[in-house]
Amino acid sequence: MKKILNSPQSFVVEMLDGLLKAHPTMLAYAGDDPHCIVRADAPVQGKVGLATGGGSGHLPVFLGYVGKGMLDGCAVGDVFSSPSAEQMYEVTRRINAGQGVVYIFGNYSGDVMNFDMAAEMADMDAIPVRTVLVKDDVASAPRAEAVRRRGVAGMVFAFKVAGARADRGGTLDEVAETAQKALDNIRSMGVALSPCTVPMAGKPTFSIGEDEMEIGMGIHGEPGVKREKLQTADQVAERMTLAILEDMDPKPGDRLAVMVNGLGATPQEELYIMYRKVHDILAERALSVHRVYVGEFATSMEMAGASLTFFRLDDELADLLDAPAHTPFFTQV
Amino acid sequence: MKKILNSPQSFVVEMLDGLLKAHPTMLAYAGDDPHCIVRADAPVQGKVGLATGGGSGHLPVFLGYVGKGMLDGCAVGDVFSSPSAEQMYEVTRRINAGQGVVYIFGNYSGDVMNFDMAAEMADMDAIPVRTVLVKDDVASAPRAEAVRRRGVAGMVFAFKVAGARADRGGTLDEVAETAQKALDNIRSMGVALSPCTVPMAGKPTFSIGEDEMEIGMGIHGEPGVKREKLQTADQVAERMTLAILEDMDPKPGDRLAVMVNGLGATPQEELYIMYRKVHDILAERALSVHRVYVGEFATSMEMAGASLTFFRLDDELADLLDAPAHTPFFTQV
Amino acid sequence: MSQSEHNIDEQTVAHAMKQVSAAFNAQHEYLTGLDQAMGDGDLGITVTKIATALEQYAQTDPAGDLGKWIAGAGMVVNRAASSTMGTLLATALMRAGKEARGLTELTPAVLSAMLVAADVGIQERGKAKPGDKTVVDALHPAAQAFAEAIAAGIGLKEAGQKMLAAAREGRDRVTPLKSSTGRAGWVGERTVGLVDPGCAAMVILLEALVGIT
Amino acid sequence: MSQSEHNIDEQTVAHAMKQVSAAFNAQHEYLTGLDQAMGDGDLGITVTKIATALEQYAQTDPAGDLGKWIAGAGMVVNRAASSTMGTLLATALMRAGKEARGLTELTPAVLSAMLVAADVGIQERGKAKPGDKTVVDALHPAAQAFAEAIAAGIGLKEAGQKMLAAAREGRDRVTPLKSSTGRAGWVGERTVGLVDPGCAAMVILLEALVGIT
Ligand SMILES: Nc1ncnc2c1ncn2[C@@H]1O[C@H](COP(=O)(O)OP(=O)(O)O)[C@@H](O)[C@H]1O
Ligand SMILES: Nc1ncnc2c1ncn2[C@@H]1O[C@H](COP(=O)(O)OP(=O)(O)O)[C@@H](O)[C@H]1O
Ligand SMILES: [Mg+2]
Ligand SMILES: [Mg+2]
Ligand SMILES: [Mg+2]
Ligand SMILES: [Mg+2]
Repeated sequence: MKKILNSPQSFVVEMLDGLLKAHPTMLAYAGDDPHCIVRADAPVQGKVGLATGGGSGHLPVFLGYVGKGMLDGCAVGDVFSSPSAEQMYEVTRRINAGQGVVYIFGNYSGDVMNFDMAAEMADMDAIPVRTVLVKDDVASAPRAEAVRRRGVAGMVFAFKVAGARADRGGTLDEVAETAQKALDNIRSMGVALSPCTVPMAGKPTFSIGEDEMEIGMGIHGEPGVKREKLQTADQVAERMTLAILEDMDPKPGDRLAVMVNGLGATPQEELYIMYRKVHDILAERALSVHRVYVGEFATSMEMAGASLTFFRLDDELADLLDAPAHTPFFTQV
Repeated sequence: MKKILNSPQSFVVEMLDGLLKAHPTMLAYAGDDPHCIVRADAPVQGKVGLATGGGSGHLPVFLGYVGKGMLDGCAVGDVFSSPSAEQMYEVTRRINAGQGVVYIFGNYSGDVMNFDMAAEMADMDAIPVRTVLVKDDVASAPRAEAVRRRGVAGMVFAFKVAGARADRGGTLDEVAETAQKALDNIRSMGVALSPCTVPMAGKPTFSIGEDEMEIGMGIHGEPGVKREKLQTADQVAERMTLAILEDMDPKPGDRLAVMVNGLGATPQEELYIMYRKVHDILAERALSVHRVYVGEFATSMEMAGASLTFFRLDDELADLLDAPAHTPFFTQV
Repeated sequence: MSQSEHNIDEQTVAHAMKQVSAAFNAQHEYLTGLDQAMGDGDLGITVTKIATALEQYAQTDPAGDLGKWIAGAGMVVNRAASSTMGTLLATALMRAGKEARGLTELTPAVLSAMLVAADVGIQERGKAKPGDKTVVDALHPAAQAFAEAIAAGIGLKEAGQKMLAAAREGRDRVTPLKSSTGRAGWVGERTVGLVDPGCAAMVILLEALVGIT
Repeated sequence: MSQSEHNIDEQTVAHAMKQVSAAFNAQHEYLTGLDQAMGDGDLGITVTKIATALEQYAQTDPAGDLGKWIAGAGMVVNRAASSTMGTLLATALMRAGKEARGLTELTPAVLSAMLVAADVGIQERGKAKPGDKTVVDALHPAAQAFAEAIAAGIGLKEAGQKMLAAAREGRDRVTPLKSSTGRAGWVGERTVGLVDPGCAAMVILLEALVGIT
C-alpha cells in the first residue's frame, strides 16, 4: 500500500483535522466527535438544513460540498463505510434552525439504515426530517429495478439544486421535492481501470488485468456491467453516453448539464478527451449542453477511471443549478 | 499503458478540442494551430497581456489558468515538451492589446529557448515583451545555484498576482516586476511515489520500488534529492516544510499562502493529512497562514505524489492574491 | 439441575461478549475474503471494530440491568462500526436488550425472546426477507429453532446446538442463490455459489455464544 | 577531380535530409534510453518527430535557393519538435541556411561555414559552453575539425571522417563529467559516466551526413 498517511487508524480523523485547519472560516466540528462536520455558521437561521453523510475516501464527496449554497452538515464515516446513526443525528441537531432537515445520500444499505435510525432519533426530538436517496448509477441495476441502484457522482447536482432551493426560502417539503425532482432527472455511469486500497485493508479492493477495464463499476469497486479489454476514449465515452441516454430518454431540444468525473488517478487531460466525444454525440442528437463540469467531484481514492453524469434541466432546475455556491471544494460564480 | 485516450498522436489535440468544447465562453483558439489558446475575449483592451506555455500533461497548468484575473493566452506543447517559438509568438500577437506581453513560464531549457525565439519575433513586430522565469523548486539546485532551479506549482501564484496587477492597470514593467517579486517569495518542493507514462513513450518515465518514494522529484520525473523508503505523511510534510523554510527564511509573524498540490494520483484526503502537519509546524514558528490551496494545481498526469509551496506575502501581494479570478480550473471569489 | 443453573448471569453475559470478540478477531480475514468475493471487502474490518468495542464494553458494569447494558452495547457497536453488518448487529443488541430490561439474570425464555427480537429488529431495519441471501437467512431459522426448543422444554445446551445447526443450514441453503440485497445485490449472477458473508459472520457469532453456555 | 565533384547539389542535400531521418528513426529507442537514464526520456520522441518532418520537407523543392530551403527546414523542425534538442537543431538549420543564401550548390568552404554557424547558433541559443556536457561538446569540435581540414585543402570525404572522429571524441570526453545544463543538470552526480543524449544524437546526425558524401 503506497499512500501518504501516518496510520490507517488515524487516516480519517487526521484528514478531517487538516480539512478544518485549511478551511476554518467555512467548516466547524458539530461537537466532540470529529466525524460530525457542519458549516461554520450553522445553523443558518430561516433556512431548511441539508445534511449528507457516507464513507470517507470520496473527496470532494461528501464533506467537500458543505458550505454556502449547498449543504449544512455531513456525517463522515471511515473509509468506504457509513458513519453511525448517532453521528448523523448529531449533525441533524446542529444544523436544524427550526425548519427541519433534508437528508440526501447514496443508496448503500449501511447508510440507509443509519440515516433511518438518525431520522427516528430526530423524530423523538421533534425535528422534522425528509430523506431523499441518490440512485443515479444506471449500471448498478436495470431500469425495472431502479430502486436498487446505488448513488454516485450525480448526488453533487442534487446537493447543488436542493441547496439553492433552501437558500431561496424553500420549505422542508419543497427542498425535498426539488432534490427528488433533480434526482429523477440525473443518471450516471462509470468505468474503472484500476482498483484502490482501503488504508485499513492494506491491499487493493479488487484486481484488474493490465489491459482490462470494467464498465459500470461503482465507486467502492462494486462490479459493473462487464469486465473487458481496454477500449479507446471515444468508445468508452460513447458507451456510457448511450447507456445513460437510453435510460433517461431525453427529447431533441432538451437541455442537459454534463459532468465528467475523475475517480482519482485519471488525469484531467483524459477527462477532456472523453468530454469531447460526449459533446459531439449530444450535438448530433440535438441535445443542448447548459453547463459542463469536468474534474474530480466524487472519487474512489486512487482508483483510475471516470464517470459520466447527465442532468436534464427544466427552467427551474437550470436556474437553481446556476446559482452561486461556495464550499471548500466547489465554487461557482 | 493504461490510459483513456484514442491515440498517443491525437492526445493533445483532442484534449484541447474537449477543453474548448467544455469552456467555449472562456477559451478560444488563437488561429489555425490548435496549440495556441487565448481568452475568448482576447485581446483585452487597455491591459497588459500575460502569456505562458509549456508541455501538456500538467493540467490545470498551464492552460487552465487562462481567464479573468489570470492569463490571456497559452502555447501548448506535446506531453512534457515545449511548444514551438512560432506558437508562442502566435499567442503573443493575439493577446497584445498594445500594452505589451509578459511571459511567465517554468525554467526548462526547451521552453526558455523557444520563448527567447518568440520574444525575438515579437521584437521584430515591435511588440514589447518581458520574460519572468519560474524557478521555485528548492530541491532542484542548492540556493547558490538558484538560477538552475526548475519551475513547478509555485507558478500558479505568479500567474495569480501578475494577472491581478495587469487587471488593475499595471504597466508592462510593473506587471513583470510584480511577477518577479512574487517569485522571489515563492518556494516549492515535491515528493513522488509513482511514475507516470507519456502516451507517446508508452511506458513509465522511471521506476520506483513498492516501498520507496523520491523526495524532491520534479513534475516530469526529474530526479530529486533522495530515493528512500516511504515515510509517514508527517515526516514527508515536515521535511518539505523545513527545506522550504530554510531556503526562504521567513521571520516570525510573516504571512504565507500555502499550496498542497497533488501530482495526479494522490487522493485529496492524503493532501489534507499533509496540510495538517504543515499547518502545525507553521503555527509553532509563529508564521501566519493567509490562504490555503489544497488540490491539484500542477500535475504530472497519473503520478502519485504531492508538492508543497509557500508564498511569503506583503500587503501588496496579499491583496493581489485575494483578488477574484475565474478560469476553467481556478475560480476564486 | 436447579433453575438458576440454566440462567445466565451478568458475568456470563460479559464472558459471552468477550468470546464473540475473540471469534471475530480470529475470523476477520476469512470474512474479508468472503466480502471481497462479493465485490466489497470491509466485513473483516467491521467485525474487528465490533470486537474491539465489545471487548472494552465487556469491562464495564451492567449495574443490575442486563437489558439496558446489552442495549448500550448496541449503541457502542453502532458507533464503532456502522457498515450494514455493524448496524444490524447494533440493532439486534438494542432490541435484545429491550427484552431483558431490569433483569440481572437471563432465563431460557428471556434468551429465546431476545433472539426473536433481534431477528425481527434486523428484518425491520434492513428490510430483507428470508431468502434474500442476507444475515437474516442464518439468524431467522436460528431464532425459530431456539424458540421452539426452549418452548418444548429442551435444555439450554441442546437448544443451543439446535439453533446452531439451523443457522449453519440457513447459511448453506442460500449459498446457491443469487444475492439481491445490499452491495452483493449489484454483483448479481456472480454471487451464485458464494457464501453470504453476513450469514458466515452470524454463524461465527452464534458459535461463540453457544460455546460458553 | 573536378571542382563540382566536391560540391553538394540540391538532390544531395535532400538525400542527406532523408538519411538523417532514417538514422533518427533507427536510433530513437537508443536515444530514449540515454535520456531516461538522465531523468527524462523524450529524446527518442523528439528525433522521431524531426525525422518525420524532415522526410516530408525533403520532398519539397529548394527552388534554386538551398540556403532559404535549409532555413525553412529549421522552421519546420521547430514546429515539429520544440524540446531542447529540436529547438537547437532548428536553430542550427536556420543559421546554416543563412550561410548558403541564394546558392544551388554547396562548396566545401560553404559547408564548413554552415557547420561553424550552426555551432555558434546552438551556443548562443542554449548558452551552454564546451565542457558543460551538452550537444555542444560533440558539435563544436566537429565544426572546428571540419573547418581546419577544409582550410588545409583536405578532400571532403577525409574532412568528413575527421569531423566524425572529433564529434565522437567530444561525446566520449564529456561522458565522465557531471551534466550541469538542462534537465540532466538536475540529476547531478548520477550523470557521471552516462553518455550525453544530445551528443549521441549529434553523432548519429553527423554519421548520417558523412555517410552520403
Ligand atoms: N438489507 C439487508 N438486510 C439484512 N442484511 C443485509 C442487508 N444488506 C446486506 N446485508 C448483510 O450484510 C452483509 C455485508 O455486511 P457489510 O460488509 O457490513 O455490508 P456493507 O459493506 O454493505 O456495509 C451481507 O453479507 C448480508 O448478509
Ligand atoms: N542549454 C543547452 N545548450 C545546449 N544543449 C543543451 C542544453 N540543454 C540541454 N542540451 C542538450 O539537449 C539534450 C536533451 O535534449 P532533449 O531531450 O530534447 O531536452 P529536453 O527534454 O530537456 O527538452 C541534452 O542531452 C543536451 O545535449
Ligand atoms: Mg461496506
Ligand atoms: Mg523533454
Ligand atoms: Mg461489506
Ligand atoms: Mg529530454
